[in-house]
Amino acid sequence: MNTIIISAIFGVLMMFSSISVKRVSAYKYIAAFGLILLLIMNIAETYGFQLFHVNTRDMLRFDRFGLFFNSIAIAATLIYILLSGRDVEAVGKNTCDLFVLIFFVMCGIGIMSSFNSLLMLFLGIEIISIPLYILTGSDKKNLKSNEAALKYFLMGSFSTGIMLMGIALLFGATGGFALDRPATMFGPLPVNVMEVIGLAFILVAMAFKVSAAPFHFWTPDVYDGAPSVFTSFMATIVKAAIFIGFIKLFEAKAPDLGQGWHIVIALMIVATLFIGNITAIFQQSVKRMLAYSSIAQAGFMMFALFSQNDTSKEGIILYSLAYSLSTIGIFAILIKMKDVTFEGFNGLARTQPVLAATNAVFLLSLVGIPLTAGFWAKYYMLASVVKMESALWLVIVAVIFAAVSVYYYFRVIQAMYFKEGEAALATEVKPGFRFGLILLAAAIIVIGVMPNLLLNWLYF
Amino acid sequence: MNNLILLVPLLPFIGFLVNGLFRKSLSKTMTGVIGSGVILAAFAISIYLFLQVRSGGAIPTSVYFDFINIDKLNVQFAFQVDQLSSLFLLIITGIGFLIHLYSTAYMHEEKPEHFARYFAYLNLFVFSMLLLVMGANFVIMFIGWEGVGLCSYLLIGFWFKNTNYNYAAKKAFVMNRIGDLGFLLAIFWIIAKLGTSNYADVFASVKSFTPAELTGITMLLFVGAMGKSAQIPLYTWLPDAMAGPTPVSALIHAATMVTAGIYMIARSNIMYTIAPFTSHFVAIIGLATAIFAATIALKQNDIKKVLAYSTVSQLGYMFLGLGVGAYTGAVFHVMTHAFFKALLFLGAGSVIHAMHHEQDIRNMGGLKKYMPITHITFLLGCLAIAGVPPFSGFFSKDEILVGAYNENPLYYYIGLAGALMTAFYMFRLYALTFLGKFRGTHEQQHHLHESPSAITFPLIVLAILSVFGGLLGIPALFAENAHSLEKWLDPIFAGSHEYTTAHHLEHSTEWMMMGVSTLLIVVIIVFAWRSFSRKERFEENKGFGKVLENKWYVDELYDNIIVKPLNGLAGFFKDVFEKNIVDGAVNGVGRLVQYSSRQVRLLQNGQVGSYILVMVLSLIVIVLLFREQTVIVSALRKIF
Amino acid sequence: MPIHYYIILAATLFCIGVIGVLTRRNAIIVFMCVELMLNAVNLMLVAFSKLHYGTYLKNGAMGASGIDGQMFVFFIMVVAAAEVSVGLAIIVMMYRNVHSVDINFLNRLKN
Amino acid sequence: MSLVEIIFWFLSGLALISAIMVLLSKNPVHSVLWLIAVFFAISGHYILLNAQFLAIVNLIVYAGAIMVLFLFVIMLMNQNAETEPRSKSTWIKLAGAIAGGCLLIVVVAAVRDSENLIQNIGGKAYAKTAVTTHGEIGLIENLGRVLFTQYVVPFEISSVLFLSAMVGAVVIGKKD
Amino acid sequence: MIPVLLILIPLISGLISFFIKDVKAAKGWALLSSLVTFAISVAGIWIYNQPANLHYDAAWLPALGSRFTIGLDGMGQILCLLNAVAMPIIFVSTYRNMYQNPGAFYALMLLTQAGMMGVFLAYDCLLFYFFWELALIPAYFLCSQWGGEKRIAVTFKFFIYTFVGSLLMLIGILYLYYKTPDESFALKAFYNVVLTGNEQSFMFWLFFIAFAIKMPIFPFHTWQPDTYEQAPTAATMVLSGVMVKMGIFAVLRWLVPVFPAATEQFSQLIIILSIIGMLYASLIAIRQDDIKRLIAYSSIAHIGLMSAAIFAQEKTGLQGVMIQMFNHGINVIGLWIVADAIESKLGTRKFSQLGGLAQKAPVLAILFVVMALANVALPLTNAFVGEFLMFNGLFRYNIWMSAVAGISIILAAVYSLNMIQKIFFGETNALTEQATEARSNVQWMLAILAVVIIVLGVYPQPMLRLTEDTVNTILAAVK
Repeated sequence: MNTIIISAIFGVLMMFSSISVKRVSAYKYIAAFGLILLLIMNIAETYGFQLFHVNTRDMLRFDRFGLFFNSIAIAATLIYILLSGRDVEAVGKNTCDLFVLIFFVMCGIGIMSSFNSLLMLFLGIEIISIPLYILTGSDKKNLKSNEAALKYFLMGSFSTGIMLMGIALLFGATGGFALDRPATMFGPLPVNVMEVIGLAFILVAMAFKVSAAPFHFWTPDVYDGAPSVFTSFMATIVKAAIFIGFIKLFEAKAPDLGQGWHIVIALMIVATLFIGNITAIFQQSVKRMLAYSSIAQAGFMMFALFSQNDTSKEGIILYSLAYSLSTIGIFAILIKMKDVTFEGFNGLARTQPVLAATNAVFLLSLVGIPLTAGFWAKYYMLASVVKMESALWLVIVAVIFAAVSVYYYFRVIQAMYFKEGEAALATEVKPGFRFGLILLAAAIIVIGVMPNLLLNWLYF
Repeated sequence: MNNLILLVPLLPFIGFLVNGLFRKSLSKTMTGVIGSGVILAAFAISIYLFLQVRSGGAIPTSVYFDFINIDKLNVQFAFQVDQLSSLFLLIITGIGFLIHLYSTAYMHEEKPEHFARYFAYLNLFVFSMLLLVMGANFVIMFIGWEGVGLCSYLLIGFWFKNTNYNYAAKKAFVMNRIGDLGFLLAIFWIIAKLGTSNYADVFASVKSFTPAELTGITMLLFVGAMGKSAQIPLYTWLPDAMAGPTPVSALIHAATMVTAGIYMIARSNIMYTIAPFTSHFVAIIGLATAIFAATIALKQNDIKKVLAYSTVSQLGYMFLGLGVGAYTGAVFHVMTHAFFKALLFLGAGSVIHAMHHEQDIRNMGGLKKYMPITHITFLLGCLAIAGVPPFSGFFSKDEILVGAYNENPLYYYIGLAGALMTAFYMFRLYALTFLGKFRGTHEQQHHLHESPSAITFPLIVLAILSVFGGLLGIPALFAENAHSLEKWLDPIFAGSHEYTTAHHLEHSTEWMMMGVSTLLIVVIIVFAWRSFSRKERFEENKGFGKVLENKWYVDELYDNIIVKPLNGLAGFFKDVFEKNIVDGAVNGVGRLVQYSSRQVRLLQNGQVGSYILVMVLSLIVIVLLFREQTVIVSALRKIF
Repeated sequence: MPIHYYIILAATLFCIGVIGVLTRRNAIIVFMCVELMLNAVNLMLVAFSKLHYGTYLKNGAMGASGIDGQMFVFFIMVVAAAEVSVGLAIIVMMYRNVHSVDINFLNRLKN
Repeated sequence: MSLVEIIFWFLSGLALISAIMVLLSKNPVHSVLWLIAVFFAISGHYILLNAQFLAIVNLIVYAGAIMVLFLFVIMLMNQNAETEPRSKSTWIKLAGAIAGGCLLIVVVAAVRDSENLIQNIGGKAYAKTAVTTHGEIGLIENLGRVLFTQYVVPFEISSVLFLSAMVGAVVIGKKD
Repeated sequence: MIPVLLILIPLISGLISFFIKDVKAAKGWALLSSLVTFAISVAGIWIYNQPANLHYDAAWLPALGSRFTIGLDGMGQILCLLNAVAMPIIFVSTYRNMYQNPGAFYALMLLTQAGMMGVFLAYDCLLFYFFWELALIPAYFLCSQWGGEKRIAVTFKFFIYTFVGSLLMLIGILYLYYKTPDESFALKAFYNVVLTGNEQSFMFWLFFIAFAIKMPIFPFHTWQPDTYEQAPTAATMVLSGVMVKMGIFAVLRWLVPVFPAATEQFSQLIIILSIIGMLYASLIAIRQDDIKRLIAYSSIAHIGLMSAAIFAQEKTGLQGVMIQMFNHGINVIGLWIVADAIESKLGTRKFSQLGGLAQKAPVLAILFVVMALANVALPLTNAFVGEFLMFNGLFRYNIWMSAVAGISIILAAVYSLNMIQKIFFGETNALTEQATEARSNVQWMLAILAVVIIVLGVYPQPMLRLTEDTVNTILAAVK
């Protein structure tokens, strides 16, 4: 609850701070301060400290898993703000408002990790989506940004419609919005077809939000068109948050779907991995490649939906963290590049060794090479399915696509290290930025080597 | 005693190391002294060992260390000096020393470092050969076996600038390796059966082999012998090996290395004796080789080639002897052959040396007056090899032929034909080289001279041995119990005697055979002498002669049925299979991915309408999936 | 009224909305069709709420009294209003830049 | 056929026809007007279902505020039948229509199966009709009480949603 | 403590080396580090060889049931020794080679060494997997950055190939992990895991493909010649000298004892595959025109024999494999050193452009002949012992298979002698006319290798003793 309330309040406060604070570069520090506050409060809540005592009437339910995820998301956002905050300023004149929108999204993330009612899920998703439409279109003069915003908005609201239809059908079948299965006076309510259809609709809408194939079409276009800073945010923290919601929802509801659930999810995983990885290969722009890669990574994250056991819950947190940190790092570098095609990276290792080295670490982490956090992420995802012992074929398919992913991630490494060229930066890079990147890379490696620093906390 | 025995192979090895490592700093004289000296020393020790054996029987096996010892397989580094190996020791070190001595003069034109390299190789060869004969088990024998192959390779390709020589060297090595594989498999078989390859253990437990196993093992061993001792079908390397320096040909390709196969079979005679199939096979191969090589030798014009084919032919005789159970005869022939063939080769070397590396006998002639010592010794050698009594070759060959007659008279007749051919081509060679008029250039004539004493001394020694060597094995026909070699080797072949019933020929038959063969040989010699001593012109060979001159086209045959197809297959693998199929599959996957990438991205056409259309269609599918899940689950179960 | 009448009616309206989204190219109309879909959902929710209310009436003690459905409709309207404000702002922004509301007019982003 | 049924069929027909006309109208303004008609019909249904508060809100918020907003935007952009973009091929239209139709068939078919299920769950306890005679829960009084007790958290949170929409609209709409 | 040092020293010195800018300092540092590692590994075999010194165990990932367990057994000792001895030799023999950014080059070399050490030492499967990958990454960078013209594509193929394999292995590891009674990655737990027949066969292949790619076994070998050809020779030496042994090692440690039934079931198939690979690679080697490619194919042939001998599951064969892993490493490094010396001197590796070098560089020629003869497995060279034992094992398994495999002995002679002949013999040409004797560092390293080759060829028994326990353990697990 702390997160939801403080992020909303701080958002409002920050909105008004733009009246008194005129210096554009100060906003990111304010935002960072807010996030630190948020982080502290959230951690405090993990240990039982409630700032506000709100009776949520069981609409929200705070558990370790959600709170832990909040901490991760907030920390990642903090890193994101510290690394890319300067680039937010470059997007438009309403810098402060953009930060405010990020805070509102944080509020939505808080809801996604704790909802216990379909209504809260719906509100949470909308509270995340609406600021994102804006952020996508925030580069107003840029036609790509416009196009992305329009596509995102139209498809997003369409998927909202689908989701609401599902919720309505579900309501019709069960008579309530709570995640817990309602008990009737005649014993537990049996599953009926209407409920299953409703869940199918919700599944589709959620799959759309996490860009699982074949509902992924918006992702490349939107991520490509949006200003890179916000792509970074959307593709990482927000997506992870929606995944958490997805998992929470279907942790409760998947049993109602029977075997069909595993079939559908497995097919979606395969399709997602296929589309994401295969299409990424063709790309010429690193940014668009990252968009497809985020689809591919979503395919891996969906393993958590497939297996739904302790390992997968721990794993999804780890995956969110590893994937978010790496992608944020890559985007932070990408934003600085003059040319975001693969050729633009040629020879970066010579002109900017620090950027190149850290970028390599991030990419290796995305590939899932041991010694990086990304390895443990993939490890957990694979382990969670292997544990089921019934779907090894799916794991093998995933592994093969993971190998395909090497192709496009390593293209960047090849360009940076092995190809001749003069990679140019669009803007000066400050020592602080370099330092931040190094810290981030170090964090990824530390988690990679000593994951127990994190694993000790992961038990739900 | 152990150390003394160890010293025999070690001395040549030290010579090899010294000559090899310090080849740049040593003078030629020093090199020669070291190279020959170590062999002489080894020879001296060999004599001592021989005497020891003579006085006290076989010296107990000297074990030095465990070469390989795991509980299923125990191979000791051990030497065994008994009657057979001590005899070979004498031949190897004795003739080896003479040839070393000879080489100091023969190779004197080489640069010091190459000179030293040459001696290093020679020493290494002697070392390997000693390992071969001294080893107390098959593995040590195999080590020496391959070692001599290596030295042969190195020495054939001694003049490494010449590509053809290199090819010859390679051919020798590879063909030897084919045989070695057989040998190796035989060793594995023995080890797999017994866990050891010590001669003593193996021969003691020979009865534990089934007949099939024994046949298999002996056949495989014989494959090894075929390679090393240049028997059909693996003989073609030996004539080509003449590319090496002539002393090398004398040492390796006449006197010692090529007899390794005979040594091996003689050593394991017990196994052959109780494997009759293999014995017959050995005899037939030996006989075929003897006659086949002899026919080729009839028409060769290169002095060394004639000798080379003669060697192949003589080796065939030895295998004939082994095959028919005349083990003593075979070993006897090894010895006498070592004497006279070394003599002939060295004589030929002397000629070549004098002729400035001219080897074509058509360009020689009349050397008698220029090189008297060479001439006399060569003539003695020819008489010995032709089997004219009482030269050494007569006795040894006769013993083999008698053995063959015992086995099957047909063998005898064919063998006799071979002997006649031997006489013919040897005296053709002799006549063309030494008799008549000189047919070479004036410059060559101008330089003709007798060779230095370092060359002639070995010739004289070997000539004496060739003449009198036969006395070691005087057949019972002439004097009872005069066959000292048979008595000497009796412990080695005692095991075999248990299985064979010695049937002696009637003395009258034997007298007649001997008389007829001697007569025929003399006739042939006279005929050859007459027809070639005044020959001035050489016509192109036609018809059958041409086939013989071209060695029955065997090289070409091998080239066409083995080398070329293999090369073609390799080329096919390299250029087609590897590139297109194995690698092609890998790259094909890559290309498939790229291709599908290009196709799949077309789905992403940028139109919201179609995106949503796909979404709706997928929604329909998912709803159907959930509704019909029972049907679909069972269908999917079947697939996965 | 039998509940499936309402279900079918709402589903039909919903699908008409979907068809509109699929066939029209004017961004505003597409958006309107989305609103139509939302309204279909609203109708269905209200109908269901009365269905569950009926169950409540019959059994007296059922957990679901049906009021949740109508509450949800209220929130849907709230969200729809918010969405409309943002959506129209985006459409207007696009119109300002390209003077068109054709959703297929902008297709720089593809492949 | 009772009065309720007559009204139901009338309203349903109106809603469907209007909805189809939304799609078919060439002129965007007409589409808006047809959509308003749909909303009115749906409001009628709400009243029929005794959801009076929602009926009113629907009229005020949807038909009144939102659709007027649409209308303003359309007029602002000077949209009419001539400027209406046309699909290049009828295939897309056909595909869209078929897809939508299939969806309808699938959903209806699925739900029709459940008709019996709803009826039979737990004996005869479940109703299978929407009650049109009693209307307590649709009253503003009841709804309000629930909204500010049970639903206070979502209510507050929807304020954040509004705020973000507002900020967003300003960010997007403001001229740089 | 010994195993920890074996990993830590190259790891830490490697990381430090990244920051060394000076060429000489980088070289010196790398050499020093590798010598220390060498000394420690020697000490681990002959001085501190009490079990207490050879094992180390620490908590690593308690949450996952994985421990940092490392230790040296006989096989580990031999391979660590190989790994430790290879590096100084490589560093010295390529001392004169100039690399762009030398600090990074040597850093990556040392990191590769650390990774391989870890593979040979790990007693915990997850740890093993970790090091398995860790060895790959620096090698990838080495080959891609300092390699030949087509290095990027070729190395990439290598990477993807091995990566696919190791990911498949990861699946297998995880599956087994969940099958162990107390969810542990420990070697012992894996040895005791109970699987049904189908599970065994399935998991067997998951593991085997990873190892087969690394070894490599026909038909998974195509990355190898290309990579060897394109990689900088120092890296090639590491790859072929040590890294391919990872595959064989892994089969011996993690495959055969873990899946005895499946090993039994598929051994014939794999042996046949290996033998086909031997002959196939040997034949291709005959037709090669490039030193590096020839050595690469020859290496495939030799590895095929090792693989066949492993699956024959005979004690003699396994003993042969153990010792041959070391011997092959030594021999092939020697061959690469010569190849590198020639290439750096003359700028070509094509036989068609070489010839007559023996006149110009007799020492190099002699040493190369020694290496080549070891490659042919001539008696009294180290390889003979290994091949003798391996063929022996294979023979005990099946006579015909060993006979067919034996053909490779003949083919090996053909291509090895071809190589000697085409490089060193014959007349010199315009290019080789300018050649000179190899530098003294190259000569010395080759001489050391030659001595090792001969010594181990004459007296292999200590090495055999060292690995006997390991072999018995493996066989005990299989039976």
